[in-house]
Amino acid sequence: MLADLPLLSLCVWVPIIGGLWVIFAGSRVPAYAVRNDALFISMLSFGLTLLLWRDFDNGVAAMQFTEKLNWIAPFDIFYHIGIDGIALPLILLTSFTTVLIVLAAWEVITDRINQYMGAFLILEGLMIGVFSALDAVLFYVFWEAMLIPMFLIIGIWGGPRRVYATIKFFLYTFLGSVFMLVALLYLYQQTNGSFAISDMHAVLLSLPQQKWIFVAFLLAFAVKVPMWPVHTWLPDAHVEAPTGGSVVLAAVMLKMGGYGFVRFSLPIAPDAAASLNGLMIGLSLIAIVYIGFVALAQEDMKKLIAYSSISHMGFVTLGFFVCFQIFAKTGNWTDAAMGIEGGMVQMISHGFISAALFLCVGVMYDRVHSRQIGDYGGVVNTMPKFAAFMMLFAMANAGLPGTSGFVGEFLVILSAFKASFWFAFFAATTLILGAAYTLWMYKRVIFGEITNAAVKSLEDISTREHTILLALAIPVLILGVWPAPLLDMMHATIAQLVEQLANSKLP
Amino acid sequence: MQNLCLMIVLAPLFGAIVTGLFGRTVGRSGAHWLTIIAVGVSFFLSVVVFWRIVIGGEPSYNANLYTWLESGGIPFQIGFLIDELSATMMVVVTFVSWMVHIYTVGYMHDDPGYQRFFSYISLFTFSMLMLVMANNFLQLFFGWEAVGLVSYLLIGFWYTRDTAIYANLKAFLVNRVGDFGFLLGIAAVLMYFSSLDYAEVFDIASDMTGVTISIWSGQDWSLMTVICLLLFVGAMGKSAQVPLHVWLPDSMEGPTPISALIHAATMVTAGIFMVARMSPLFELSTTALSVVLVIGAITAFFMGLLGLVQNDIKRVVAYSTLSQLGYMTVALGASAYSAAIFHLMTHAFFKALLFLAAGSVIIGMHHEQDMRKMGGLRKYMPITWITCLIGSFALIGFPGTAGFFSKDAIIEAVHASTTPGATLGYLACLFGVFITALYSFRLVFLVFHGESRMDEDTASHVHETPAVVWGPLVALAIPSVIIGAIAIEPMLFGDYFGSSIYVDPENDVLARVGEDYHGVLGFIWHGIWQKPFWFATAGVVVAWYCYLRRPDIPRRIAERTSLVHRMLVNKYGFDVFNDWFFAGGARGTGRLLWQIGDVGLIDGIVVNGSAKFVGWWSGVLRHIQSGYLYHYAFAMILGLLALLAVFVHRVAG
Amino acid sequence: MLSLAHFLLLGAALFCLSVAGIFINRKNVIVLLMCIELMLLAVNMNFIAFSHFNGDIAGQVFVFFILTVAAAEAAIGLAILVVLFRNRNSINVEDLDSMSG
Amino acid sequence: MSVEAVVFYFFATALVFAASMVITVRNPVHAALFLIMAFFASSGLWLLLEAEFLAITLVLVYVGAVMVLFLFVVMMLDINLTVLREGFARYLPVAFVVAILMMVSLGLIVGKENFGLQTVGPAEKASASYSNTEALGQVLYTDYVFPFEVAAVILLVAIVAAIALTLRPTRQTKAPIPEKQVAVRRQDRVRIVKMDSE
Amino acid sequence: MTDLWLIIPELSLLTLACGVLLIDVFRGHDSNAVTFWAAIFSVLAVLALMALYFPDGSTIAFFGTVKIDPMGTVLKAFALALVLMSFFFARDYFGKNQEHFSEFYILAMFATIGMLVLISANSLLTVYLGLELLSLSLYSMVAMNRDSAQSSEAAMKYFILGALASGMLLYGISMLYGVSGTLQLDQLVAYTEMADQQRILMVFGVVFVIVGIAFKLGVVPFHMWLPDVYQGAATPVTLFIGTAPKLAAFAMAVRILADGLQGLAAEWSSMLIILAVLSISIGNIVAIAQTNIKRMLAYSTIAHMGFLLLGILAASSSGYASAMFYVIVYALTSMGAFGTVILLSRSDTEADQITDFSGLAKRSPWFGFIMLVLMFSLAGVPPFAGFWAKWYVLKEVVAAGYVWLAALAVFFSIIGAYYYLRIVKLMYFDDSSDPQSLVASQDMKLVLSVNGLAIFLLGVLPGSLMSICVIVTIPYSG
Repeated sequence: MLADLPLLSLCVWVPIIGGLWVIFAGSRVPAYAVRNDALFISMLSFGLTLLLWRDFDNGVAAMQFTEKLNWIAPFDIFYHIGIDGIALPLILLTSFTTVLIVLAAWEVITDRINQYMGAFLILEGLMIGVFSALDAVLFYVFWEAMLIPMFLIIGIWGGPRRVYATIKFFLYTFLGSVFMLVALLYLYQQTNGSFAISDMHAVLLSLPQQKWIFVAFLLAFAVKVPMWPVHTWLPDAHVEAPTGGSVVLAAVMLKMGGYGFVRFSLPIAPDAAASLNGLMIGLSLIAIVYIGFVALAQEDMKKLIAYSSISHMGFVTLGFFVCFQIFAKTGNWTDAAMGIEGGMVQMISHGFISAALFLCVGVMYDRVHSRQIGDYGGVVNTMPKFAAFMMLFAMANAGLPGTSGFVGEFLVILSAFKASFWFAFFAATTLILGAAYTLWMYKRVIFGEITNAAVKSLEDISTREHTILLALAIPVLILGVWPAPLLDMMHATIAQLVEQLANSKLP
Repeated sequence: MQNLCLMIVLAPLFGAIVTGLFGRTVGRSGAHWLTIIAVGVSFFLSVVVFWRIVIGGEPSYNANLYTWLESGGIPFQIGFLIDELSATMMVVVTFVSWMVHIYTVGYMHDDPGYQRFFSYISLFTFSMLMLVMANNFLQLFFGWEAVGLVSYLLIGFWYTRDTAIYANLKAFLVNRVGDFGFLLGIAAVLMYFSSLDYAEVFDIASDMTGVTISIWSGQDWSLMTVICLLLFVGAMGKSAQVPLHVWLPDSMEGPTPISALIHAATMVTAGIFMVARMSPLFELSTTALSVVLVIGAITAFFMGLLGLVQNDIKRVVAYSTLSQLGYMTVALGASAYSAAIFHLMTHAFFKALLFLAAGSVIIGMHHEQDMRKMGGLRKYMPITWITCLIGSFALIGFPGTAGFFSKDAIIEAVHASTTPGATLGYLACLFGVFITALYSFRLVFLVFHGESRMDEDTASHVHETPAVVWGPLVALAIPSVIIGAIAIEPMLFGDYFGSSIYVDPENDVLARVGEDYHGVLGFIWHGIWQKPFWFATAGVVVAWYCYLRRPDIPRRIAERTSLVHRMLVNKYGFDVFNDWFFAGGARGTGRLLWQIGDVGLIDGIVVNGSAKFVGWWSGVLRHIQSGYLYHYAFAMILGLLALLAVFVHRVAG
Repeated sequence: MLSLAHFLLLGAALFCLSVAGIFINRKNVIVLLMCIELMLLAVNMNFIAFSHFNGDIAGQVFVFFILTVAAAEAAIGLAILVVLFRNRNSINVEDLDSMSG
Repeated sequence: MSVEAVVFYFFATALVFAASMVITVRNPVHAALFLIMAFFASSGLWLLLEAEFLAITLVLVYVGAVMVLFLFVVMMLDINLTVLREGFARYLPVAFVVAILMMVSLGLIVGKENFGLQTVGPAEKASASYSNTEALGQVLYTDYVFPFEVAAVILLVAIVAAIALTLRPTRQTKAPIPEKQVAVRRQDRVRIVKMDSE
Repeated sequence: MTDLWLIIPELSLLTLACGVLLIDVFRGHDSNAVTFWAAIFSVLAVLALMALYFPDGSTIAFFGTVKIDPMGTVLKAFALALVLMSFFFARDYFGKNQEHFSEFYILAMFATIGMLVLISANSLLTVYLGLELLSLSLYSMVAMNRDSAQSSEAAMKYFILGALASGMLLYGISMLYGVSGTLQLDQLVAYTEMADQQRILMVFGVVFVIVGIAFKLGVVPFHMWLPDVYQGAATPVTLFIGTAPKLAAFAMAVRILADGLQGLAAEWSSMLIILAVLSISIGNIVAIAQTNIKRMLAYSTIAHMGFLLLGILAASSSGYASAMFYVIVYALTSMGAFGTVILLSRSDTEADQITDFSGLAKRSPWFGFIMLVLMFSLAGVPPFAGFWAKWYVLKEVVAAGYVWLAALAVFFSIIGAYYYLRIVKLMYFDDSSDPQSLVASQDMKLVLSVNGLAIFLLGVLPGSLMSICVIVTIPYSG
């Protein structure tokens, strides 16, 4: 009975329809009902994704839970969805984060709460859609549609410079993705009229063709990741966004870029990726080092975490593109898988950690209404439990072994070393820089004597906040101590991906 | 064996978790009882393990617990390797830790963070055990970073003190610099050995001697040298070798039990342990050994010197620790790994003792740490005095004490070594002995002897500390005296370590030293006639003269040699330089990159610039729409003409 | 002999004159309307010439319709002109600038 | 030079002259009169092209109706003639250049090369019994009946539009309109503005 | 007689329009409501007749002057539907202003007849007459706001430039006629496909014809009338001009270029490239600087028409299908956008400043949302219909081999996105300066809501409309 349900479709559409329902039905009911409804829907969709996990077969590289319906008949566009080992963890991350966001907004958001909750639920559905779409057009529709709720979330519930930030966010990402659209349309011609992503993987392309396609995809994904130098939207967006917005941006939306690389850029244009990997590695390393330094100079907590996100996402792209160098050196593609897996793990773990850190900042912001580091100091005196949680997340952000933050960085550095000593060298500077900016902020905010009345009157975290932070702490620790299940989920898929990379697509 | 090992590591972890998360529920006494029992269990089980492996001669135990993850065809495991080396370390760690737990009951009696403290030190015990019991590089790194974390937490235990939270950040970051190298070393190991398991790596290490690695284009370096140096960078961080030593003195901001446990006895020796563990690798690179030796020598001598000018009682001990760590490193460089571990063990006891004694003094003085405000405490705190004296004798290597055996062995070994730089190492060690004696007894004389310089208020309260404090002192004083005599023979000259330490026969200095070894008494007798003893004696005498007889001399010397003195007081300028160059430089770079790169170039010129550019164009282009009919018509005509020109006349032409 | 080119060139000349007229005339909207009549005349000239030289009546039919439409156009144009004059008291082309940019 | 050529050049010259005057004279009345001249000249040319019906229609409809309408409007609107031609010379060069450019572009195509006698050839003379009017009439109500109807609608629109635009209730008087006063609603007159107390 | 059945929509609409005219004349000044319902009824009746007499194939009627085919009929149906909707908006607007406005419906109906004629033209003569019928009605509609100086100024500009453009169009037609000897498009196409030495003369004519088409569409540099007319005309008139006539203009372009000049596709599509690039770039850039919403939408129209040309210049049946889809979606979207402007207007003031949209989402969440949908649709963001329009057109441009053109077009659409976002920003992020609630009739609110939801639904399920466009343009694939 349960097996007959289109489970994946439910994962996509339950939050979207639920979100619309919350928006429209929510305008006439009291706020608590809206909150309960939103929580119920988000839990329901989280539960549905857990069912996906339960029934997921780790050993299979092919797409699972596929559904295929005619959508736009004249052009063979299908409502075709399915997931593999790359998509599943990201979907789980998405639905998990949404529950937290709903909880985090509980008492904090008072203005137009139904729209707020609805926007996030719709956003969740769209994001799951992105991760499960197997048709390029469907993918693009979900991909772009995401921008709308995010645009509104930042713009309506954001900080003082929200308008600048949100328009910048929108245009930046829009800029990237429209060129991807052109590339997809071009690929449609090359595949003789198919928008199926698998057909795009299969089609043979000459090197110049691949390079153009690669660059077009790069614009889209690099902005989302974000890679240096197209990262500047992120600090602004993060700073101005409400807590939930920052969380979803950091936890899920940035992963879209990484996901795009493994789903599109690498398999569709492997030869271009191979010939441009120097550029990609260079940009990744710049992101790690340069942004690490920039993060050090921040006075705004959210900005600091935003920059730290960029730096950490540098590991993702480094992991993805270092494999070509490894292959060039060792001639062995199985070695290359480690970098890609490292990048994937880094994405998941960063999803938890950055979400947690933004929530931590949110907890303080809700009380003091400032994000400036200078306005805090000695928070531990009044909020010891909170300080403990934040310590865990700060350490995870600094890549401490035993937390999830370590796993991805570790794997990526190991594989970067195989490519070149210097790649690993620069990548490993994050050990120092990451610790420096995170802990220095922690020191200034949490430690020390109580510096002002605002901090003095702080109350420690409520049960609700406690639950949220605990819910994040658990995966951070589990993934740190025992990441094997996560990797097992991905092995088969990544092995297949590596195989695709190994075979030239030149005609 | 597996269950035994699991019990050993999990007992303190359990204690840590319970006291940490449910501190309020278990209460203060619950916290200390729980953790003390847990660590006690751990200690006794360690002894059992030690017994079975070392005494009982069971083969070493090496097994994987679970697969952490598998990637790129390589399984990363979590597992235990219990051999003579790790068994020794386990006993040392758990014993010292246990003592510290007990001592803490007294020391932290009034602290509001009581449960938290127990949680931390139990957590530390767990981490340190994971480190020493690891059977692979990954787990080693786990433990390595975990002890760093706990050290960070404990140095900053009194989080409202600015100096404490400065010190803990500094400690963590400097350690991170070491870890940076360590991680790269691990990456190199993985790349060339395709495994992180000790056994597998060591098995094929000797095949790798000829392998080179190109770091700068065109220059090929020996792989083993690169790996060993990278790993040693890690050791330098954790074991506070110059120039990564700067965090250790500052770490004295933490509560004293921590200084004893972490920053003297256990954690800081992790580097020494690691190099000893990696002996099969280090033995393959003379260059690396030479670097190790020189770094160790520099640390041993110059850090000892700094101990002379410190007035904070704990800092003196801290510099002494640095110096002793230098000795151990020198031993490592001279391939005398067993000597290093031997000294590590003896040092763990007597340095823990010294710290706890210092802590006892501090408790007695109501948290006054400045030696200039002490003096004559002998009368008030006799037990502390005695134990401290024992510790100091052990430290300076007074014949018969534990320190004597281990330190003499190191000096002899270096003397015998042919590793490049050994002579320098020997000299540094030798003069180091004098310095050690000088600052140690400077401490003893200033604190316990001579006139009392306390203010009256303090003087009226000074008393001997409670049993829970002096108990551990006594418990530690005993091994500080006897452990050397007991352990020297098996550890240095017997087959104590079995296969856990590998020494290339060509480098085996201890074997050469061992040729002259004729029993413990012979060793003592021999020692009395050797230079180190005389250097030590000279040190004690000078200390007596300068600090008891003529207390004005030191000041005059300081005035005469103001340059040197200032250099010493400024700790050779490391802190100033680091603050200015690394901390300030990094922040400056960050601000520069941010303001110029992000805000100026990318956002300012490219992003907002293009937005402005479009806006400007928009303003310009809208003027074409002038509102005048004839302009509109003109535009149409021009459009027509242009189309004609392009399409008709081009085609025609 | 007169060729088709003669009439076409004449038509072209008229066309250019009317275009120039629209451009140079900046004071009086009525003259613009006249220029448009001129332009239609030029086009008619073309049609009739083609019709004549190709021996096809369709061109003349087209001219017939153009004349019809032009009459209607003139009527509406002048009506708009009257409305304009009532509103602004001017038929100066340069005054028609209340909207720009 | 044949008679036809003489006639052609005569009318052509007149036509171009009249057209030039239309766009350059100061007085719109004069312009209208020159336009009439232009119509006459082209009417002559059309006769030369054997389009008798249209030639007559041009004179009748245009000169008789349209241009009268023009003149009527010119007279009706009380236009200040003196300001009408100020600064006229300034734009002349530009206009001249544009016109020449355009003439060259057009002339290159419609000139002798493409439409000379060699390529097109002279038209066949119509027979004496040929009636242009009849020929037009025959096709107009058969082949072109649909356009013819559409043209009729266009004329209807012109009537409707011209009336709708120009016929309007004169609102010069200040007299009140009772029905409007009665129909007035509150929100048309009163607006409640919320202001913060200072 | 059979031919008459083919043009039943035109005939019936003409008859009914005359009937409405008579009713209006004889009912005197109170005729607003009656005229309105009569007009509504007329359009509905014509729609019903069209459904009854839907052609199953292409027929050339009236001696080659008229072509009745499915594409034309579909376009007519959409045009009529748009006209119908615009009547509701107009009634609301004029109702607020207490004006006598029944001529609006009558002229609009005549304009609609012009559109229908234009859509089913098969002869250059029919094209011209249809165009003039449409244009003359529009000129007078613009001028109809008799007391507004801006309206009459706009009408005058529109009129002069329109006449200039039709003069150029006529000149081009005369050249095509002169060279090919025919006015009938189906004969002309046969001629263009074989003529070689005459090609240059044809191209010469084509240039002038293109100018005429470009003017009607409002494409740079023949767009100059558009902003002034959009701004100057009363909002319902702007709404009318901005919607249904675009379909007619598209039909005109396809009729002339595809039906008549397919053989010269290489030439005219290069011309359209230039015009399209100019339109997309200048339209989007200048729109940024606008503060008047109608004017901003005018520049947005210019940019959108550039996109429309992209579909046409692909010169393939699927290209025409994409352009058809584009124009229908565009017309529907801008209908809603202007409708919202009317919604905001009040009896004393036009709400034509962009800032009038401030805080709309708070004043009326529902219509704020509708406008949001419309704006994102215009910006081409999925899942709204405007995205599919852009997607489809770009797909065809890429298929035609102009990848660079597609890239350029999307680049400028980013700039375009900015000013649509600005409206959303005002509606959602800013507070309203005008606390009064919206005044609008229920039926207009309903129409506007349906309009917005249609854009949304077409965004989620664009397939059926796309299929229609594909099917009706199949004749062009040969």
